[in-house]
This record gives sequence, C-alpha cells and structure tokens, in this order.
Amino acid sequence: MNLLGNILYDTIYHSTPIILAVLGGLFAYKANVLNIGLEGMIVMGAFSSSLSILLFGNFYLGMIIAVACTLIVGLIFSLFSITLKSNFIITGFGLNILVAAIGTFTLKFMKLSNINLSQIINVNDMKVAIPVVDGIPILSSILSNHTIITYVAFLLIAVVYVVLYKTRFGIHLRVVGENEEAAKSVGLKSDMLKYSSILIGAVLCALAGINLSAERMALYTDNMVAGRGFIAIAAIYCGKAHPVKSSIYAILFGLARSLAINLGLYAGPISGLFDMIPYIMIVLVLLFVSSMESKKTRLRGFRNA
Amino acid sequence: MKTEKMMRSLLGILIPVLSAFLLGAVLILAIGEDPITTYRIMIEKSLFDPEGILKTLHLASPLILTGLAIAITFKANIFNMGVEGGAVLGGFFTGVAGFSLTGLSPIVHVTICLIVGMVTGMIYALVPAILKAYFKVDEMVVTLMLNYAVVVLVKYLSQGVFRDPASGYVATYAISDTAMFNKMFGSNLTMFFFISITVFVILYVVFKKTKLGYEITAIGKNPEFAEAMGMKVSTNIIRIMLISGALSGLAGAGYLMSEKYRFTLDFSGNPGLGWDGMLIALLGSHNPVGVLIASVFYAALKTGSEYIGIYTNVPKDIVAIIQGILILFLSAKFIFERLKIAGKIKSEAVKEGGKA
Amino acid sequence: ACGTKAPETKDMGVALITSAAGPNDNGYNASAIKGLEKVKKDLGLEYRVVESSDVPGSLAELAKAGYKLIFSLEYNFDALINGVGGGKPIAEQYPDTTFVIFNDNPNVKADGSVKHKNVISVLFDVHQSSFLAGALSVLVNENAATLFDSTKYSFTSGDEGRKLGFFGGTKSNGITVFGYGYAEGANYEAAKLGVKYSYISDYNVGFSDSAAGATKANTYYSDGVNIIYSVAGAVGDGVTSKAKEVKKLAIEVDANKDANLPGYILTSVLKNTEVPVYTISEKYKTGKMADVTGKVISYDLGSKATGITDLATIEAAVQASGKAKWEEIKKEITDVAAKIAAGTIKVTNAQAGESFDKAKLTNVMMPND
Amino acid sequence: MYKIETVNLVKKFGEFTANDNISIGIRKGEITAIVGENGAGKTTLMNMLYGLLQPTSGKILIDDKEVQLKSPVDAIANGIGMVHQHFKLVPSLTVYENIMLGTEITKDVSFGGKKLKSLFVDNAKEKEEVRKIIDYYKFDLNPEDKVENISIGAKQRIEILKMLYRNVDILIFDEPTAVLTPQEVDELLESFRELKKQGKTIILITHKLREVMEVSDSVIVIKQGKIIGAKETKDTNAYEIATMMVGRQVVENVNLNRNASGKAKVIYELRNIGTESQPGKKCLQNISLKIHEGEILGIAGVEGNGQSELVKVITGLMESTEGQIFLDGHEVTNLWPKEIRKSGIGIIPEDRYAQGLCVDMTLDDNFIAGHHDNTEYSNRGFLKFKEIEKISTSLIDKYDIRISERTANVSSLSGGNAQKIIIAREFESNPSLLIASQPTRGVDIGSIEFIHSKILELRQRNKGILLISSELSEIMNLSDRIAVMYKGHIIGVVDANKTTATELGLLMAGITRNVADVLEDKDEN
Ligand SMILES: Nc1ncnc2c1ncn2[C@@H]1O[C@H](COP(=O)(O)OP(=O)(O)OP(=O)(O)O)[C@@H](O)[C@H]1O
Ligand SMILES: Nc1ncnc2c1ncn2[C@@H]1O[C@H](COP(=O)(O)OP(=O)(O)OP(=O)(O)O)[C@@H](O)[C@H]1O
Ligand SMILES: [Mg+2]
Ligand SMILES: [Mg+2]
Repeated sequence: MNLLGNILYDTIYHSTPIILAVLGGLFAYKANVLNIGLEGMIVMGAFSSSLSILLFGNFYLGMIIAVACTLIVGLIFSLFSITLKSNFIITGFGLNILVAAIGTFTLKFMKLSNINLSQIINVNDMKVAIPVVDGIPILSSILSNHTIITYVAFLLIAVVYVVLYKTRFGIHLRVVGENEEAAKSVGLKSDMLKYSSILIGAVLCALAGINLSAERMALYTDNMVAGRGFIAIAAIYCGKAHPVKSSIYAILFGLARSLAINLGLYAGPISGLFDMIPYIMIVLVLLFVSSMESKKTRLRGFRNA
Repeated sequence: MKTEKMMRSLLGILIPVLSAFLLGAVLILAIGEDPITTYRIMIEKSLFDPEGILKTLHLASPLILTGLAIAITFKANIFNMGVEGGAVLGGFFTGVAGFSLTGLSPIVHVTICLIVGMVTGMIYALVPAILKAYFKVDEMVVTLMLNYAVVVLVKYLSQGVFRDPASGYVATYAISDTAMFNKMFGSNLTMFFFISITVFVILYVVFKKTKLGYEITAIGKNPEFAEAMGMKVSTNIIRIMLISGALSGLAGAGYLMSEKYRFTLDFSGNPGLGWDGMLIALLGSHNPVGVLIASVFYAALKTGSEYIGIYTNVPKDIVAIIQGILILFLSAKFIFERLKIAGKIKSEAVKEGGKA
Repeated sequence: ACGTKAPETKDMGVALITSAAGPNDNGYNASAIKGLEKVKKDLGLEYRVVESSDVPGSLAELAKAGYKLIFSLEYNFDALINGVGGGKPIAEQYPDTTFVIFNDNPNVKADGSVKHKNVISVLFDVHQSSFLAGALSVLVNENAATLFDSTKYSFTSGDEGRKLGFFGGTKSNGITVFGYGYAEGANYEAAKLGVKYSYISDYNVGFSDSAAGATKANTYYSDGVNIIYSVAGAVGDGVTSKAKEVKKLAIEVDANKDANLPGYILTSVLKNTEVPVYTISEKYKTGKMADVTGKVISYDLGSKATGITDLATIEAAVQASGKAKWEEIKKEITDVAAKIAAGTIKVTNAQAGESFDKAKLTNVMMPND
Repeated sequence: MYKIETVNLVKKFGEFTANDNISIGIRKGEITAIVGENGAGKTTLMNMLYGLLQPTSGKILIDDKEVQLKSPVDAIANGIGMVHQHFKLVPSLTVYENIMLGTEITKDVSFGGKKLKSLFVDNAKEKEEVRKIIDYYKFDLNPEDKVENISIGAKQRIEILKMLYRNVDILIFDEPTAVLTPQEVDELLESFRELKKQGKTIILITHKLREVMEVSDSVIVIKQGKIIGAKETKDTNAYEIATMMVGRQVVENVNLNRNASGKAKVIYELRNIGTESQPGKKCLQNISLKIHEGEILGIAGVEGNGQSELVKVITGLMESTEGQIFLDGHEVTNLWPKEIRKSGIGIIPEDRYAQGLCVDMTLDDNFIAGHHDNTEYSNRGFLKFKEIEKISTSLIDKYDIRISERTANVSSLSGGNAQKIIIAREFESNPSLLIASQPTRGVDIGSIEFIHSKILELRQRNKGILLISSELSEIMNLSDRIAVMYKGHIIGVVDANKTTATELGLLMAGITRNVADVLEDKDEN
C-alpha cells in the first residue's frame, strides 16, 4: 500500500473505538452527566469479550457477554451517580480503577500474560471487503477491508444524530441535560432518561472494546485501552457533544495518531516526539476554534454553563 | 449541632469504608485467604507500626500537595486535570537540576531544586491557564492532552540528552547527595513531609481567611458575578493555575528528592501522583482539611498494600479492587441517608440545622 | 513484633521481587518463578514472590522479615547498593542477606573492586543471542520464497524486502543491547551474501499498548519489512498478531513464545532467568554461597540461559521443497554460535557500556537509530 | 363553593415559619390578586399549590375535594398550572417543541392495517397543533422561533400556552409583569381577561397595585406569613391595600426640584459609544450622554433596544468598538469592572442573580463583594471577619433585609430582599456615580419607596445617577432628564419636567419629536 493509503486506512482504524466511545459518552453528556467511566467501560468490553471468546470459542457469544458485562458497569455507574446521587466524577474514577483491577486480577488468577485469541479468531476473516468500493484503486484501500464494528461505528454517527434530534427520546434527553427543572415540571422521568443515556454509552463502549481487542487483533492485554476513554471525553467536549462534530474530533485524533505512526517510520531519532502530535494538534485546533468564537463576541468575562 | 454534623460526616465515611472492606473480605475469602490477617497487617503496618506510620506520612507528602493543587482549581470551578503532568515535569527538571549542579551546599542545592520544580510546574500550568483566561479554551481538554504530551516528552528527554548511559534502563542520572532530602528517625520520613504540612497550613489560611480564598470561592460559584464585582476573573484564573502548578511541581520535586532520587519512566507510579491527587481532592471535597485526611488515608492504603504482598499471599490486585470499590462507595456520600437506620439521625440533624 | 530491632528471626527462605511486568509476563518474571518452583520441588526451599511498587522498601522489609536470599528483577539499585537520602545502603544494613540483581552490575567501585560482598549481579549475553537472530533473519529473508509456501505467506521480495524491523519499549542499554546485536548479526550474513539491508527501529513503542504496537508493525510490514524483532513486552504480542494478519514474521523475546502463533514467530530470543534463580538457590541450599557472593555471573550462549529457540515450531511451517535450504540455514546458525562462543565473532555488548558504531556496519543501514 | 381552597396551611423552613395558618378561598372564573411585602410568603404559598413544596401541615382542596400535590405533575393533573418568574423553558428548542414537551406527537406507521407509534416526532403535526392553540387564545407567537431568540414577554406566553395545552383551569402567575415592557403588560392583562372569559381561574401575585386594581376581582393581602386581609377589588383602592401591606402610609417619591439646565459640572460623559453583538451587527450606535453633578439621567425605552448592552459597556462587561467614556475628565473607556469600581462608580445590575449576587454565598460574602479590598474589610490580604460581621449586621437592620439567619446563603432570600442586599452594598460604598439598572424590579412598594428615597438622597449629595428602567413611572418620577433608546440609538433626550408619558411612549416606539409634537394635542391621561 502507498503511504497515503496507509495513513488514511489507519486513520479509520484508530478513529473507530474513539468514535464509539464518543457516541456512547455524548448521550450521558447531553443528560448532564460527565461519564469519566468511559475508559473503564471500554476496558470491560475488551476484557470480557476476549475472555469469553477464549472460554467459549465463539465471537458472537463473546460480544453478547461483553455487552452484558459492560451494561453491569453502566448500571453500577447509574446506580451510584443517579440514584445515590454520588459525585459522579469520583464514581467514574472508582469504576475505572475497579474494572482495570478486575482485569489484571483475572489474568493473574488464570496465569495468563494476555488473552491471545489467534487460535480462535483469524483477524483477516473479520475484515469485510465492500464490493462496490473494492474495485476503485485508492478508495478501496481506505474504505474497504475494515471490520464490521468499524462500519457500524461510522453508521452510528448518523443514527445517533437522528436519535438525538428527531426522536422523542432524544428531545427528552437533551431537555433533561439543558434544564432538568423544565423536564421535571412536565413530568419527564429524568432519572430514567439518565439511566438509559449511561446504558447506551455502555453498549457502545462495549463495541469499542470488542473492536479494539478481539475483532482487530484477536488479543487482549492489560492497559491496551491506553486512555482512549479520556480521549473520547476530550473529543466530546471539543465538539460540544454534537454527534457529528465530536466524531470529527475523534477522526482528527485518529488521523493525528496515524500520521505520527506512519511518518515516525521516516523521522529518524526524533520519531519519539511524534507521539505528541495528536495531543498537541487537539490543543491547537481547540485554540483556533475558540479564538474564532471569542472574536465573535464583545462580551467579557466567564459564565457558568 | 457541631457533634451531630460530625457524626453525620463520620458515618458518611465509615459506612462506605466498612462496606468496601466487607466486600473485599468476601473476595479474599473466595481466593482462600484469610481476610482478618490481611486487614490486620494492612492496618497495623500502615498506621500502628512506628516505622509504618512514618512511611505512610512520607507517602502522603506528595499527595497532600497534588490534592491541594487540584482542590484549589476545583474550588474555582476550573476543571484542571494537569496536575499529573505538572508533577512529572516538575520531578523531571528537579532531577536535572539535582544531578547537573554540583559543589553546592545542601541548603542551596535543595532550595534550587525545589524552586526548579515549582517553576517548571508553573510554566506548565500557564499554558492551559492562558488558553482559558484569554481564549476561553476548555481547560479540561487542554490539561488532559498536555498530560499525555508530557509523558511523551519526558520519555524522549530521559532517553535522550539527560539519560544516564551507565544505567541499563531508562533513567536520568541520580541526583547528588546535596540535593537529597535526608531520611529522618531512621525511617522514610524526610523534610519533605514538613514542607507539605507547611504548604497545607498556608493553603488552609488562604482558603479560609484571605481575600484570595474569597475570590476563588466567588469565581467558582458565579464567575459572572465575580467579574462584575471587580475580581478580574482571567487574572485570577492565571493566579490560581500558577499556584496549582507550583504545588504540583513541588510535589514532583519533593517526591524525586525524597523517594526516587532519579527520574525514571515509572516516576509518578500508577495511576500517578496527580491522578491520586484528583481523587483525594474530590474525596476531601476540595477542602484543605479534607485533602489532608484523604491523603493520609490514601497513603496508608498504599503502604498497607505493600506489606500485604510481603506477609500474605493475597495478590496486590485484590488491594486495587478493594480500593476501586472503596472509591466507588465513598463517591456516594449520601448512601447512609438512604438506609433506614440512619433516618433518625437525619431528621435530628435537619431540626438542628434550622435552629442555628 | 513491629518496629523494634528484630532479634534474629528464623530463616524464611528465598524471596523474589518481580519487575513491573508482574509474575505472569510469560517471560522474564514467569521464567524466574519457574526456577523457584523447581527449587521448591527439588530442594524443598520455601519461597515468596512479591510484586512491589517500592522496590527498596520491599527489599528492606523482606530482609528484615528474615529472607536470606532475595532476587530482584526490577531495575532499581540505588538504595540497595549506594544508599539514598543519607541512609546506609540496604546491602550494608542486612549483611546476612544475599541480594541478587539482574541486567546490570552497579556493585563495583571506581577502582573495579566489589562494593558489597552480599550482592550478586546476573548478566545475560543477549547481544550474542540477538546476533544469532539477526543472522537468522537475513538468511530466512533471502530464502523466503524457497522456504515458505507462497499461498500462506506474502513476503516482500527483492530490494524492497531487504529491511528488518526492530521495536524497543524504551531506548536504554537494556534494550539497545538486543537491537545492536541483532543489527550486527544481520550485517554479518548480509556481508557474506553481498546484499544491503536497512534496519528500521523504533525504541518508543512502550511495553503495554499492544494496539498501537500492532499498527506501527503494520506500517513497517507494508513498507516492505518482512521480519520485526520486538523487545517490548506485551507490545510484542501485538506485533506477532499483526504478523499473522499480514502473513509475515515476527521475533519474540525472553521466553520461548514460538508456539503462541506457530508459523509466524521465527524464533524467540531467550533470556532465561530460570537458570540463575535455580543455580543460586541451589548454592544457598547447599551452603555454597561463597562461590557466588560478590560476583558477577554472566550467562552466555553456552549457558542455555540465553540463545534462540530450537526453531522446531517454525520448521513445521517450512515447505517440503525448502527443507534442504532450511537445514543449510540451521547449520550456518550453529556455526555462527560456535564462532561467538569461541570469540571469533565479537558482538557489541551495549549493556556492559560498550559503544556501538553503526558506521562500522558495511551492509546494514540504520537510518533512524 | 371555591375552585381552590387552603385550610390552615403551614409551611416551615426549619424553625422559620414562612406560611402561618393560611386559609384562603379562590372563586371559580375569577382573578384573585395576592399582594404582600417581599418575603411575606406569597411564592411559598403558590409553590405549595403547585406541588413544588410540601405543606408542613394543613390541607389543599380543589372543588371541595382534598388533594395531595406531591409534584407539579400532580398539580397539572388536578388542573393547576403555574407560570414562574424563572421560566422553565429549554432555550435550544423551538416554541412549539417547548409547548409540546412531554406530550410529543409521534409519527404513526401503518403496519398490517394497525397503527403503530414510532419513535419519531411528527414536527409538522406538532406545529399545526400549537398554531391552533395560539390562534384560539389570540397570542402573538411564532411556533418555529427558537426560544433563546425571543423576548421575555413571548417566553411568558409560551409558559401560559404550555399550561393551557395541558388543560389546566387554574393558572397561577408569580409576578408575571416584573420583567415585561409596559406594552407587554397591557397585552398580558388583556390575555387575563380573555382567559377569564374562557372560564379559567387566575391567581396573580404582583407588587404593582395598578394591575391589581385593573384586572382583579378580589385581593388577598399577606404579611409575615399570615393573611391580614381579603377584599373585593371594587370595595377597595390602591391606597388602602398599600397601607394594609406595609402597615403605614406609603408615599410616592418624586424628584421635586428637577434641574435639566445642564449647568452643573459634567461628571460622566459618553461620546459616540457603539458596539456590536456579533461581528458587523451593531447593537449600540453613537450613544452620547452627559451626566452632571446632582443629576438623575433616566434612560427609557422598550426592553431590548440596547439598554442592557449599554449598561454592560459602561460597567465593563462588554467592550465598546467605538467612542469614549469620561469620568471626571479622565478617560475610562473599556476599563474592566475592577477599575471601574475603583474609580468610584456604583452599579446596580439588571440581572441580579447573574451579576449582582452570588446566591451560593452568604449575606456577608455578598455585602463585601467588590469592596473586599478596602481596608475596612481586609488587611494585607486577610479578611477581617469581626468587622464584616458587624457591618453586615448593621446593614441588615438599616435596609430592613428579612432573612432567617445571617449566615444563610442568599439563595434562601425572597427576590425583593435579595435586591436590597445589592442596594445596601452599592449605596454604602458612597459612589460618585451610580448606575442603577432596574433597581426596583420585583421589589415591594414599601421598599420601592425606600430605594427611591435613597436615590434621591444621593442626588441631593451632588452625585450623578444613571437610571435605567422599563418602569416608565419610575423614570418619570425621579429623573431630571430622560433619554430614550430605540434600536441601539438615543432617539431623543427630553426635560423630565416638560415631557409626558405620551411623548415618551412615542419616542420609545421610534417616532421622533416632530411627529410627536403633532400628536401631542390629541392625547391625554
Ligand atoms: N428554601 C428556603 N429556605 C429557607 N427560607 C426560605 C426558603 N424559601 C423561602 N424562604 C423564606 O421564606 C420567606 C417567604 O419567602 P417567599 O419567597 O415566599 O416570599 P415572597 O412573598 O414571594 O417575596 P417576594 O415578594 O420577594 O417574592 C422569606 O423570608 C424567605 O427568606
Ligand atoms: N435575574 C433577575 N434579575 C432581576 N430581577 C429578577 C431576576 N429574577 C427575578 N427577578 C425579579 O425578582 C423578583 C423576585 O424574585 P423571586 O426569586 O422571589 O421570584 P419568585 O417571585 O419567587 O418567582 P418564582 O416563584 O417563579 O421563582 C421577581 O418578581 C422578578 O421581578
Ligand atoms: Mg416571591
Ligand atoms: Mg418574588
């Protein structure tokens, strides 16, 4: 493959789990709950899918179990943050620590250094060639041969948009986030809506985890999620939780990462610094966007959102 | 009134702690170990053994600082996640100052190192501060991103120009003896603990007694009001972030000079001084005394878990699991108010609240 | 019994502090623990394995608790050997305990004499085994079409494919010692064959983000690299799974991991901590510690503690028509090993502080080292 | 028989009794006004009727049946709707979406002959539905406007429609006119009459006795949590009600020795000030004003014609893009609030909960805001708590601020009392220039009297006052000169002694003097 093709293909590859976490996380964000637990949810998705595929030998069963386990994490998060009115940032951090520790402990208990599924899953079989695109030279190398969840992730951007802005549920959810008093005054069940927003997030994070581990690499290792949940939170913030805008930030991040990796090959000794690109780029883009925006207003000072 | 309130907050902490330990006990039993022995060692060694308690206080020293660094920004409603980066960067450059300067007297060298750490932290914090104060860029995203960038940067530097080539792993040179905090009473405790306590006292006074503390609170609660009342929010954001940066840099500096002595890639540990500090600030509800208590508690857990590994067969990860459960339970402060038993205390307290 | 100077406690036996990777790393640590298990079975010695985030603290506490032989697999020697913060070195505080450290020898004074009698340094000559891996890589790469079934593998051929990849977790002597040995081995065979290779390295892949490792590997493989050698913990597993995906080869490290993905792992460069752990524990049990204390013990190719695997797993993937060539290659590797042992071939040992000059490599270019 | 009735209703906040044995009856199809001083307990009472607060004891009856109102949802189900001062609207949604919130119409899909509900909202049908109800009640609203872009009056109409759409027949209004323009007030009162015709029962809380006299059928007076009087409106008058409420005679303060000569020293001057709300979109243009010593300059205008922006610019919360401002001859253009306050300007902001107060802090903290630098309150960066407490206690007394305990947060104060904190803070700093924006909004008549007298006293001491108010009578009673704003301009400056309400009204509508002269003869009242 040519370099450009590689960069673009990898962009999609790296964006996928972040997009899923972004889409999952923004429901909660819209409902005014900052879900710091995204990271833990992705870990749970990756870990539980890989472990159950290892135990039962079936990818789809693994997917189902992973979704179920991640939903449990989501339920715990909701129970504490909504029903018990906890400080949900602490709850999220607590869950992140807990899930990671459970993963490490289980691996240790099973005397495994990682979960290697390559005997069960052939990564190449997970890729889907798209018939129409497949003929076109460059496009095929970029768009074709991704995994199902990758395609699902990109489709979900549109789906989430429709759900949030065109359905009853979406309207109610946004209202709960924007003005909970207003929601309650017309009898919306704000707690229920918040629960569901978190649980939707859990399902999508489970997919992110599965994509990251079993589907793309047939492998789970400790720490493999490596902060993607936090990156997703950053993307949600940057795009103000708009499904399309936030996803664009996720893709931007994927692009930056792909650039860093692909160009690092030619960078010589300073390639070590290339890993900074994604983070610095997000900051610069934000700076640009914010300064454009702040130029628009003559108002001074800060307001609480 | 006071006692009722204290009872309430005591219960609010005790119940989650006990429940977390109970759940942990179930887990320990499940893997065929003895929870009582485990907990006994954990508590005895971290709090009731002279050497252990000193070690706990030693480990609490940087946490007090990172906790305060975050508390001060959270109080002003600045969602600063950059304390981790500040501590790492501060530690790194303190390390550089610690080995590259020679022939100084200990007092001078130690002072220089501490200043280097603080200044590094301040410069680092200045970036998100300026971006927020003058361009209204979301500080949470910036600080989060910069943390990741710092990790890459110090990795690059510590395996590049500042690397100790004699070392088989990635590390900068060890700092000279003149830059080290000496161990006291034959324990791990050093001067650093007393520095942290001094900083705590200063911040306590700042929070409770000063104009600055007042402005921080006002900005945190209603920035528009604060601005209209002439508190110059942007200047204050920068001021607060600089203090936070100095504290985080100091935490890194002190930790390096009292514990690590050279910069390594795992310098800050896992999850890291800054992240621990974030939880500590949250658990201590952004209040200096709360931060102090939470730091010591957290450090005791750390010390205790080290001893568990040596005296029992309970794997370390169990401690991490208990810690996760604990944090989870502590997050729900109101948990006990929902229990029927506590109903009485609550109604009493409400009555009292109205009277005072 | 806390705090007060403990009266001579009973001998608690052997303890081992793992490195940060933990006991289940399927390599470095796991292999040492295997040694302890064997010690227990054969010699009846009790042992304790400790995961520590405060190595000096654990060393002191274990010594205080009565362990007389303590292995420490983590790089963290300052407090043990030199003392920090005005404290005495731990080795000096507990003279009755023997401390065994790995991969480095900080226990020497400037004049070359030993600092502490109760410290043993264990070194592995992994530069030598990496040399073998480098030689093997070039030989296999040159003959890939002969050796492997082209329907099952897709190697890049010709000059495009004369590239070797190296992934290191960090850039340190402990890692470059592998990489430089590997480059020299490759150079040795390339020179013999009169071909030019490039050696592309990345010393920043870390030890845990296997996902990132896999994508980096992907860029290497699609750039024409046919074999990637990774010395990067779990990242290596990401690389091997990518090797399988793109139908090329990877080289693993520490333990014998050839069977993890049979046919896609060319070999594993061994760093077998089991051997020193067993040997030293045996000395301890039999009261012959004086043989080893204060010494530096180096394990070279002959010791079996380092080397490459017996290649049996990859051999199964060699097609019938390539068997003859394969035997030839194996023979060559055996010869090279013998030459190293005999000192005819000298390999740079970066870990021992020997400097490495990439300009001296005639047939291997190292553009980004 | 009453439509709604309370029996011995009591509400306590801790030890403090906000409502003390309230028994009232509201007749069906009538408009009942409830009046009383700030902090008398009106809002508390209404909140109980709407299910927002639970009574400590006592009963609520609707159509003679006792009801339990645990939440607003219960109240609405029982036919009670309330329009709050703080609107419960969602700014990012449209008018129709807000009205339909919670009762959305979804697109139905036919499936095998059966109709199934889908998840998707049928926007077209919702719009149609909302348009119908808007037309029925003859309201001026566009269903498709976004709520964040519409006027306060329109927002209020949405709230009313929201309730009407849910078929309530009792409507409670808590100070609905406080933030409306005079024109909007008239429209609202007209709507009340319309609603009454439709058979709705209305409860109206207001501090404006003109409105009470104009629309109500009966009036109930509350004082310190107790009912102290209930009358048929036709049997009483504003004067009597005021006296009942305050317990003494209330006078209307009027500036008696107006001086529009402009001969005194100029202490504050705006020269051609302008700014924009968005790039290229001017919201202020060419504002030139002078304030002399001992002068009250009133700014009148229909809300939304740039008054808010003007106040923001001169108080440092917004940047001006053109022009200059001088205080005592020194330029103070585009200074930040800090410097502006230091230069001796006192500010009563328009939005008290955004800029004037921090509701989550205590009274003490709010008193010292902006003056915490003064040596009176702090010394080398340390706050003097003893002094602060002393001063705060004396201010509570002097300004008659009703609060259950001094250390409570401002959030527990009624609106009028909250406003008095600002008044106290700003007057005590003894400013040389006072910018007072809507100083008496939501304040009871007794307090209005007090605040007005304070403003006049300041004038007496030769200070300058810029008074911005949507309450025309306030402007006319106090000002020496009156400037009228229209579409970001000063459309005219008139001598308060010589002008009339009609002239001002025309100017506010954008009709300039010449035209006004012609029309002047025709007018009267
Ligand atoms: N949540 C609360 N906690 C404590 N005290 C309260 C609370 N809400 C109201 N109060 C007190 O109850 C009294 C009545 O308040 P309420 O808001 O009913 O007055 P109001 O008649 O509506 O006044 P205004 O005319 O200023 O709106 C006030 O003294 C107020 O301080
Ligand atoms: N942000 C504001 N700035 C200026 N005046 C305000 C503001 N909000 C409310 N007011 C005025 O203050 C008065 C008292 O406010 P208060 O909080 O008591 O409202 P309320 O009567 O309790 O209404 P509700 O019960 O709907 O909350 C209101 O009548 C209104 O005119
Ligand atoms: Mg009220
Ligand atoms: Mg009110």
